[in-house]
Amino acid sequence: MKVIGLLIVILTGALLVYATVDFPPWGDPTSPASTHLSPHYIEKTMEETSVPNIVTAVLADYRGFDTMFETTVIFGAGVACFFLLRVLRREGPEQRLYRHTLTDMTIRIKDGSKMPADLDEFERIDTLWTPRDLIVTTICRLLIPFIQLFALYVIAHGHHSPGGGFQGGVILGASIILLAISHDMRTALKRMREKLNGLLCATGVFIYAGTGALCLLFGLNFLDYSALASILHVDPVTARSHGILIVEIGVGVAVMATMIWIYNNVSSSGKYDEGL
Amino acid sequence: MSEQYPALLVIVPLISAFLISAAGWVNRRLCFPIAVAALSVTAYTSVGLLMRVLDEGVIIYRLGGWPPPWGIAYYVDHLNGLVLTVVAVVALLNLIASQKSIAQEFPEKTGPFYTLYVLMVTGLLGIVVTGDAFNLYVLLEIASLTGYGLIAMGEERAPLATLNYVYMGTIGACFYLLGVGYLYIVTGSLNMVDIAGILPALYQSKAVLAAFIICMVGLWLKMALFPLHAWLPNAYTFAPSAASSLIAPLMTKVMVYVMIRLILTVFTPKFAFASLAVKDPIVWLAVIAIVMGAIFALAERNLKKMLTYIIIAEVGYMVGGAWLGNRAAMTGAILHIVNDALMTLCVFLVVGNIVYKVKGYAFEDLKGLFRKMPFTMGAFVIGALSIIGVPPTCGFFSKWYLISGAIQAGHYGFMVALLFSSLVNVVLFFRVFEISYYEPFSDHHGHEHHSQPIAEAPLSMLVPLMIVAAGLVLVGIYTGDIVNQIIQFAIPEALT
Amino acid sequence: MIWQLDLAILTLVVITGIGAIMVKDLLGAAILFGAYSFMMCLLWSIMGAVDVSFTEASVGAGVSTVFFVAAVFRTTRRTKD
Amino acid sequence: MSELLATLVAKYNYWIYIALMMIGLYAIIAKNNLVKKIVGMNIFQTAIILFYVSIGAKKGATIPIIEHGHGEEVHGAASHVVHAVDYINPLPHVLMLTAIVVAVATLGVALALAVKVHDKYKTLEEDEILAQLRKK
Repeated sequence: MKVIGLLIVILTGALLVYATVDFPPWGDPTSPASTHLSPHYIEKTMEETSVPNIVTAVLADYRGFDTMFETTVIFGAGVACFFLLRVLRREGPEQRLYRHTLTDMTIRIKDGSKMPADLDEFERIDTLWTPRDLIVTTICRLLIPFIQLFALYVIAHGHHSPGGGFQGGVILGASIILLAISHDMRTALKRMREKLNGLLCATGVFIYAGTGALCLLFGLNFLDYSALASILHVDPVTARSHGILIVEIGVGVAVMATMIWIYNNVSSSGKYDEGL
Repeated sequence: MSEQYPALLVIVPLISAFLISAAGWVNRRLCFPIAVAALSVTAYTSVGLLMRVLDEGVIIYRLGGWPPPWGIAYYVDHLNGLVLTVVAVVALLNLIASQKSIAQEFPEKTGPFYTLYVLMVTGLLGIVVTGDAFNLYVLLEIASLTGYGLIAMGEERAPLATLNYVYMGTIGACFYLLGVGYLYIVTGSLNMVDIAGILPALYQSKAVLAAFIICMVGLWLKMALFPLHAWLPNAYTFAPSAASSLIAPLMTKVMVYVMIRLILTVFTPKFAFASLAVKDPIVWLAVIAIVMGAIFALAERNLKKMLTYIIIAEVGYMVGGAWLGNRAAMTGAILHIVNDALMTLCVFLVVGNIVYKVKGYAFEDLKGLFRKMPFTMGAFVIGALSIIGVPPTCGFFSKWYLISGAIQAGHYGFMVALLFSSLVNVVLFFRVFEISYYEPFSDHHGHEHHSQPIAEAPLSMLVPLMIVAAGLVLVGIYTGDIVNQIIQFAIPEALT
Repeated sequence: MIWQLDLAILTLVVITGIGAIMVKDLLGAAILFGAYSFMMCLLWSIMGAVDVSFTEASVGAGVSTVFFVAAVFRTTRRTKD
Repeated sequence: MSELLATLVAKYNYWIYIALMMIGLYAIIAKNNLVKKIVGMNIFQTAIILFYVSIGAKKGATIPIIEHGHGEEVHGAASHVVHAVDYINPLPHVLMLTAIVVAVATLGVALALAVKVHDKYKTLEEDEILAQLRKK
């Protein structure tokens, strides 16, 4: 296998090197890529969409259709991970372990027995001894709100600075993942239930596709945000800018939910226990 | 509303996928009706689009209202109008047929299954309808990712087979993306028509040549042309039956469509057939694919796996036909996309019915099935005759066009390979007929868990199967119309 | 653009890339892959692709690495090559 | 000789991308461990992203965010005329944002599959799994 692999790699590499000779030099302002399509985007973006960040404008408006499917890819991956890994039915007798938070004692409950009455003092664990890291949990608890605030800023400020729905959504998702890593996954699941997560995931992409479909209902083409001008009471160009913001929010919600969903399923192999 | 059809075609299944996903959390019984409704609308839309194309010619739809080279545009012409209809109809029929087997195989996960199913159909339709090279990549990834999910929920060995598919599929898709990048760096455009307009001045460029080769290799990986086929048999065999009867008829065929689209629209026949000296080697590669597919199929003692090797041989037919470089062979290749999708659907639905009732698909499981499941096996006979290429069924006509194209091109190797593989198919299918007709039904191979005797499959599985079987004959009878009214206009005048 | 910095990062990208597939420990491979992604992200921000490098910093170096670590914890660190 | 050197220097980003891509491709084909293959797959995808970003680069241009875009400035009557040569080509960046997302989605599914394979065979080495399958 190694020899075949090496052979294929050398052949492909040779083809690529051979073709690279004909490329325009790196960073050449007169190359076809820089002169054919992109000048239109750079020069017209402000007029046509009033969004200073050209990447955001092209991403969510000129090529908004690509981005919708990009979000759908993420959604599909989330559903696929859930479909593949989630264990909905447990087999065999189950024993549960609880830890008394004050004394660190672990109690074991056989299958069919009742849980301890006052759950506040007990937390559920999966192995007989799970280390507790007070410093890590406290610091993460302090950090998470700031991470989320930053994520919201990134989503909202995508028009003027680098960022947008996708990056912001990933950061939002990462904050919940951080909670799941630093505490355990049950704590994170209390904040973000599985059902809510699955619904948010579908809702986010639905916001995107729904905005596009709304434009259809107003008689313009799919994703032509200028149709939203009549309900937003602004002129068509500003409507495009607002439309971009709406779909960015949709992307953010979908991406956040999916990142958490994939992490939950992979890190617990679908059992939704304490995770890492 | 009909001017919005190209958008609706993709949007309706897409939005319904989110609704199904939400319904999966709220009320699981809603999933199936939503999916059927969405795919019915899609099928209706695609037929409507095909009719409009027949009347008015090419339809261009601007997404977001931006003019084509800057925004993304959908182009519907005769070629993809036909393929769209096939994809939508096959997906709808298979969905109705496999409701029972889905409920049997994943009682708790029907929601995600239907979500992935509808998303995959969205991806396939989008691949066919789009006119933007990069948009095609994104949709290709949707179709493949959902496909991985669907396949991996099959039998015990399915996850490993799927993981291999993931590696190969990702290399394939990335190669396609790289090829698009090479085209972008020399033309500066991503729109297929726009690229085709700029390319003639660059036919001598090494980058264009490399782009062409890389794109083709990527697509061959995705469609499992012979030396790159290793992922296909296991992945399709171990997939759940509802998934394999969606993916086996459509995925490889849509990839062949993309290849033909690249040859005809982006690179144009002039570059692909005249400027490059790769025509003959590729046809020989297809010849090897056909022969090897047939030989591997002969070695199998397992119905589903045997069929997967037949798919590999059929891919060889279409690649060879597309690369013979004349009108008759190209007609044969395009017609074969339609026919092969229907034939593969027919035989895989039969396998689905057998798995539903017998819980197995090895040759021993087939004993005496003609008496137990007469309608299913009757449909299997029609599907088999069509794959062999017996006249009233459609398989004969596409083979006829392919062979006459091979004679016209003077490529007798391809002709011999076609005849050889038809002969092998005769042997393969008559062996199956013999086992399932003459050998008595035996219940001693460890299927004690089903107590009731094996009977015909339920009506909801039989009716779609019968429609497909009838469709095979009907498409065969109306082949002349399909060729004269649709395919003839799909091939540019330049190709003679 | 400072070409010395550029060259150093390019070298580091290749080294971490090779390291990620050579190291005989999957957790190490995951962390090296994170380093690789981060170097890549620096490279892109040098080239002016701020949005892409932002995304790569959050996705490639952030979430992807977490996914890898999660999967390695759920499976095994052992690897023969 | 100096001509060759000039080509090498003028396109050094492209050479690096080819090297990285070959590393990834080799890992996918030749490595034995399933997770190592996934790492290779990601390196492969990142290399393609590097290639696209290199296409977009433009000497003497700045990042694709229009200056003076803030404030009450009315569109259409922009006091500031924007010249294409001043800004880097944004299109490849847009495409690559999409490609990164696709890469992470593929990664998620691939890792889920790897976890599933490990649950079944208790190993991630391809040859050991094949040996187990042959024994059955």
